Amino acid sequence: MRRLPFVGLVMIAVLLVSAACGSDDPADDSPFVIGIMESLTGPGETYGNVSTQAKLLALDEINDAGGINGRRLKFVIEDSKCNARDSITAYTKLTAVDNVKIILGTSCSGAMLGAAPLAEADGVIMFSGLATNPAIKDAGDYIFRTAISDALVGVDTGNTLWTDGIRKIATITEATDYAEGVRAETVKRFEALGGSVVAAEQYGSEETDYRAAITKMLDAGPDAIHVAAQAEFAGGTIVKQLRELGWDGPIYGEIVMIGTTALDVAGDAATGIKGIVPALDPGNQKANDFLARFRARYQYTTLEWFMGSGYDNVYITAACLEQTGDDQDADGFRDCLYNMPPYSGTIGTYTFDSDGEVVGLANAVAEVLPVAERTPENSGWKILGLAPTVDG
Amino acid sequence: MLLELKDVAVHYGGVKALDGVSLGLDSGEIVALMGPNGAGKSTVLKAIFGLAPLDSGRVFWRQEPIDVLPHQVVSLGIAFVPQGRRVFTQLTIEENLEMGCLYLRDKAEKRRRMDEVMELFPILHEKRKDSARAMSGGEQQMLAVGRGLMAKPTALLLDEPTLGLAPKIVTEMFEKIAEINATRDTAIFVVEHNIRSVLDIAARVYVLDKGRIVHDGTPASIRETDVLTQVFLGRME
Amino acid sequence: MSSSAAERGQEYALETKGLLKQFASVKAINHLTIAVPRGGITSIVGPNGSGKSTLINMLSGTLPIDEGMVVLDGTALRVIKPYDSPSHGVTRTFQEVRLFDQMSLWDNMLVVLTKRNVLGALLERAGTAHSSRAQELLEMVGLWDKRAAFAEELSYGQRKLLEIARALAMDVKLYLFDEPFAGLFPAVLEKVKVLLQDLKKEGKTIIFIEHNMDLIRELSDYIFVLDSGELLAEGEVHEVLARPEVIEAYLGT
Amino acid sequence: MLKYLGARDGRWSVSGLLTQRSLSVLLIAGAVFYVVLILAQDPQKFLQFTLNGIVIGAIYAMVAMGFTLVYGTVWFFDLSYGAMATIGGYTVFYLSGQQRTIGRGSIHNTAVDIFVGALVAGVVAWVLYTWLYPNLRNRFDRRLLLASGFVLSILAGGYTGFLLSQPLSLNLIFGPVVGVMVAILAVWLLHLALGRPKTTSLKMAVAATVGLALGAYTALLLAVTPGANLYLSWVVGAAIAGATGLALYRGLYFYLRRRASSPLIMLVGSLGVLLTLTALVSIVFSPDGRPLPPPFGETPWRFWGASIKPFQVFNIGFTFVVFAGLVLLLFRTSFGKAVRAIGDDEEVARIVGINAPVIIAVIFALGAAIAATGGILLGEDLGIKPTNGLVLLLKGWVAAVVGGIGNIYGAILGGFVLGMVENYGVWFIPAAWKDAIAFGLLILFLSFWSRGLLPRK
Amino acid sequence: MIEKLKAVSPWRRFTAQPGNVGAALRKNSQFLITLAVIALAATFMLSQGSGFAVRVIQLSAIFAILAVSLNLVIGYTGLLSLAHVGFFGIGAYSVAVLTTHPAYEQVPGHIRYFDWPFFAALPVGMLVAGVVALFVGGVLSRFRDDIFVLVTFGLAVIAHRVFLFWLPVTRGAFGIHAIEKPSIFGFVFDGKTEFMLLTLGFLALVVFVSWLVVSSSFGRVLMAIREDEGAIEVFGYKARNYKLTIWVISAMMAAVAGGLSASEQTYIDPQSFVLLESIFLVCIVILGGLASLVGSLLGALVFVLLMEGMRFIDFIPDALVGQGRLAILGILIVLLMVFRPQGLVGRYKL
Repeated sequence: MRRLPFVGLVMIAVLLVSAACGSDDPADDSPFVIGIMESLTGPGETYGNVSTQAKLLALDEINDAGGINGRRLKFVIEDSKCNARDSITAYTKLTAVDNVKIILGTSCSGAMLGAAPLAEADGVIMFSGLATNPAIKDAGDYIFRTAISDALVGVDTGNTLWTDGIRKIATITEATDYAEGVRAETVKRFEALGGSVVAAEQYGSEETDYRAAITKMLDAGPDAIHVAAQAEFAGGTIVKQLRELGWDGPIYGEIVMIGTTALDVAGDAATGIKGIVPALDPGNQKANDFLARFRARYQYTTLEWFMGSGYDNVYITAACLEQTGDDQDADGFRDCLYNMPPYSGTIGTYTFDSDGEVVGLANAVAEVLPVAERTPENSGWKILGLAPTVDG
Repeated sequence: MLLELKDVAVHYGGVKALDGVSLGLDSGEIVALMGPNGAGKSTVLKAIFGLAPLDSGRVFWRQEPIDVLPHQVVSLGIAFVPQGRRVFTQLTIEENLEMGCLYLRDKAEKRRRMDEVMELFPILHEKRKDSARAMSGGEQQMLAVGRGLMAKPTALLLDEPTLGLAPKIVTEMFEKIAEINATRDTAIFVVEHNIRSVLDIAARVYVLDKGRIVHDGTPASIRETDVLTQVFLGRME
Repeated sequence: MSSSAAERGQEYALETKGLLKQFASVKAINHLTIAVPRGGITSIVGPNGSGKSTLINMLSGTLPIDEGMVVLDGTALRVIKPYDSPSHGVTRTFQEVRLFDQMSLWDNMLVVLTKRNVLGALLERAGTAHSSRAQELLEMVGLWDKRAAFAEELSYGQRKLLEIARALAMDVKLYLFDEPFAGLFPAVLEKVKVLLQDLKKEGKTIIFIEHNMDLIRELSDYIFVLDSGELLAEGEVHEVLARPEVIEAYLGT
Repeated sequence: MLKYLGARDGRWSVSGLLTQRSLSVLLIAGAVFYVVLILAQDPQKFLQFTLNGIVIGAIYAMVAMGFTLVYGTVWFFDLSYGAMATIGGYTVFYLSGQQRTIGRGSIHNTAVDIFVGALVAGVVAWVLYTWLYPNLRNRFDRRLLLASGFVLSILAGGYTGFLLSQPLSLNLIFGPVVGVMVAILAVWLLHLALGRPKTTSLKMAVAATVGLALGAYTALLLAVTPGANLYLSWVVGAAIAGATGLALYRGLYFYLRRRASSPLIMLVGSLGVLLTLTALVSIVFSPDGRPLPPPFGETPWRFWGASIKPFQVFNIGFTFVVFAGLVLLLFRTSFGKAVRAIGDDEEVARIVGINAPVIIAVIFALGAAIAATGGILLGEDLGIKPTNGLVLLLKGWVAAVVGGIGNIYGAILGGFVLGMVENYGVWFIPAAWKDAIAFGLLILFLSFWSRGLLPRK
Repeated sequence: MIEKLKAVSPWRRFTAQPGNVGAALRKNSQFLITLAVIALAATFMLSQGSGFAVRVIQLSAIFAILAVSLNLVIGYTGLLSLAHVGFFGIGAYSVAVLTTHPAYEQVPGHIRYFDWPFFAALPVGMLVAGVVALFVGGVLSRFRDDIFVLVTFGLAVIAHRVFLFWLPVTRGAFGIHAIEKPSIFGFVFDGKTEFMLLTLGFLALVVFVSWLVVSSSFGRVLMAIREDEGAIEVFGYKARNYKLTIWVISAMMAAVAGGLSASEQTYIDPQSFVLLESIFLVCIVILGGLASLVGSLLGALVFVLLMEGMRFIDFIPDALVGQGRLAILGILIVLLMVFRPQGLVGRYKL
């Protein structure tokens, strides 16, 4: 029977909310406003966070350098939570409330595919540095990405496995679209080359005990194990448990498997894992400068390529805004991207094809170093070289 | 007075359960409290134990106000046997009895008291290792009273000790109450609906109605006046 | 069904044959065989734990029958499901009053008057067809004025009355009352007495459990004395209550 | 509630065959057959699966024991219990000085230190106020008591905050406390062994000397042993979770229980606590998983093609130690009897002189500490995650129900059964269905034994 | 169990006295709360522009359908179910699987194409949910109270696992893309506003059917089951049948919400059907008020506003918004249980 205090509470909450939203920054006069949608929480939070931080770094650099045509750049950041529904809500908020026409993001393919049809229909640019699902290729005219499609990663992984002399693999895959996609593409390539999959296990994102699955996989007698994880923690734990349960053969994976947290979790168990990753070129001065600035600002680096990808996205955006001069002109922005001359950024030199896919980037094979040799500078692994190509 | 309530008032969620109740219990006497359902009888007992929050008034024990926590009241020498044969069904009969004087450290004393109680209620001795769940209602009520006696109380508060018991057990129970009072020099405050039997053993009677004491006197005075008729028959609930 | 039973001149409203209920090692009802005469008030007495409530629970289907059978209205039943008991002509009250607490008195009455099958109940709009009967019963127990209140707001005596009224709303032949007078004070008690006697006048059979000997002598025609799940004595009230073994086991000296 | 047996009339019939009892016999026979089948198929793999089941089952059993302890006393499902496991794990994480947390910078945070210090101060203050104050207030000056209690609790809170802010020298700061505790324990044990010290001051002196020596030696040992920091951080983790559990009871459940009429209200309320605490942990430490520093026994033992880590063996052993401790506590001490009495009827327990609110508070603290122990041991084995609490809670809940809710023997049995089922169940089907199997089995199981394997009487 | 000592606040004492202003307020409080919530919601949404309002109303309407259907089970029948997210998912997946068209398929996958219109797929989804509910309900009818909650907990986990791992039908973590928008007589509900109107239409239908159900004799029996299942059985009602019926009806309503949300998003994945969603739903039902249809509507509105409104709070760091919302929701639940277990406009307690 305490209605009124409760009503009061609700009223206060709602009032707070309404009051808070009215306080837009008045200091900026007409900045360029673009939206950021990343998975700040949920399974893809590591990627979402580093990408956002890289973007914020780029934003401050651009604004400190005087902005674009004298106008500042401004972000509106939303959390797409790595799922379609929250992504749609975030998208709606960005477009309907903040009137944004250009959105950088998002970090999860599922979230991307949820919002992409709306963006395509509304004529809103979505430009992701992280979403890797092959389906994004066909998502529409307004959808761009600098991330390398899983289809390509899968081919590279399959080739690497084959050239390393592996004929039988067992796979363990996190049940997320990214991990499943990578596995599917890898297996497709591997089987096309003549290899076989002797065991295939999946696990849900919230699990931590993989021993049952691993025991079954080891029992099938594979030459190598391919781990496709979405969360680094899970990837590292799987490697640790694999070693504990007696597996001393080769382990293959993608970027997630050799991320900082994954290596942290796995410790020495991770030594020798091969990861097929997009990697920053150590000879690229731009990349090295960027990493140094990022480390100075945030005291850490991880997943350098994805940081670089997000960083580049902002600069490309700035360049196109400079060209169009209007943050509401999505069509102009789209054309700018399609006609972009080869852009030389931290992750390489690249352009966009007619599907909005990035062209000009390639994957490398990395091998994890022993714990003693891992440093923040080398991220814990060394590049063996570009991923091999196999005719088949 | 051994135990005394002065002007006690208790609210339960906006409803007045007790409204300025004053009553007392002298050492060694049996006092009965009667009244219709909802008159507040159980609340009186709960107020003594601090289980019902007092709006006003105080409870005095040997002329001192009781200001200890509910669980410490028993160590003052007041034991309370609540309504409805509430024994600990998870525990054996021995453990149930032990619960009655948990605060006591002296094991020999505990043993002695337990023997005394078992002497009073032989059935408890017979089944002492059994779980209290397996007992009949009458036996459970005896166990509950026995548990109260384990504290060696100066005042024993009984809430409807014969409710739902068979006539034979009821008779036995009243005999035991009289015996406890006589042999152990325990003052007994009993809430009872069994008017006839209780008037036989009580020294004084309080009649409670709508949270107020409406009569206070000897059983004889009750029999003379028509207060019970008024209280019980005079109003439809 | 009822007419056929009447035609056969059935003299018992209820029979049990070798009824058994076992809780772990205790036989709460031990191969009990009784026959309750039709159209009167029968009381069941016995010490605590003698199986009185268990018997009522078995007859109304609240507890399943372990062994033996129950003959209701000439039909032998080995299994009684609680929801079938009204169709066998049985209804009951509970020792600890069980009302629908967060429902109004009005709903408490109506709920036992409406259609039993799911589809029928779905299509039946609230109340209209049964409101006169509900009103009649509520007025009978003097709770009409409180019809909009929640059952949980009633006092103990009123709750007992409402429960009895709810049982009366069931148009059956056999009423089982589990301690209907327990904890009631004279005015309410008189009222319940009248309700029971009226019911008897209508030709219904009533079985009730009670400890109070005065009430039993006053109300009942026939009596069963149970002890440890077995039948100790049965017969006319005054005769039975005078028997020494009954006095020994139950009434005490 | 009694087992619901169908009516039997002594004759065989289809419905007679399909009674609950015969179905449950079939079910058991099927389970045994299944286990024998998989054993015959591949004994080595079977051994590995069995070990996996025991290892994870031990954690489930641990969580289930604490859960059932709390449930059997207060009779509501305390969902915030899961968060206690999380808090335990993350306290160890916080204390063990892991600096590399993605995107969140350093995890050492003065605000957290102050908050936990305040929490501990509050808990100590309450303990002193409810336990010592009522007993001492008639003997000493009340204002003096209150003031010294206040100072003591502030000191305790400050000490905890200091402890948290100096995680790497935990052994130096915490060592003396452990030493004093060991000394007191030794004196007490000697006091028991030597008889009443009042009679001889010599015995007293011996006891004091031995106690002091032992205490000092322990403190020294802690200060110089490598790895002592980690193990001490386990103790601190369990203690802080215990303090949180106690604070939750005292600050919330106590009032909620007074007002709430239904255990479902408590259930939903504790759900809110679980959501909040998990979210707060995620905010402070990020929602992603984190590793804990490796404990001893990380190199696996291998035999017959199977492997198990010594640390996992320690986990299993520790579960049994906790189990034995709880059994002793519940069935051999008067505290345990009081706990069971409260589980039976709280009001009567208070009437007969049991300090129910305090004992329930202790049970909450104990339950939370056990949950935290489970969370820490699991975290040392597999790493920690904010959502681990919910997962552990669910598994502990299932284990407790399968074993027989409210029964400590049932909890440990249920934990191991659940661990086994999860592993044996995925022999023929993908391991991804592990959780679905666990819950499917739970539902099937509950249909037949709704009160668990070892029902509380 | 211990006697509940109900503390009386001074406020309560003040308002309880007739003649005080408070008494008048208390008398009409339900109406006032309803009015206040709607007024505040409207003000807030309008201040944010119509696009946001449409989105909020759309989300609220979906949640409201779910809450109304769940209220039939929790509020009226007293079965605290966390399994509803499963039926929500079944509806969504049925519509998704049945309406996808091969031309829109982006990853060549495992599912067969049916290419049905939305309005044909939705009834099938309801049917599937109903059949599953009938089966599950048969199992569930064995349980009560705490154990019932636990089992529905388990069912929600199992449902999520099925959505996640039953690849041939659900395509697992990939989700299903290009789900068709409803169209009728050539009119396609492809705009946001049109879709919102469609959802509101379905909401009205669901509320109407629910009202029919609860105001019939059937509804009264359900409440009696909530109060005392054993007692109502003695009066000749087979409680199991009643529970099963309402369970199936409720599941079918949840499937409607699922179908609508699948079509609205055009993309679904198992992430949208996790246990947490069920917890949200239970919170909405309790927030609004048990056994109150209006309460469920209000509850959904308030809940969505709280969750979405938090996006506008500047002082919460962006990275913490998601977890911050969960934390605030948790605190809200606790406060609700402490101060108002019967919800905003409800009359009944759990």
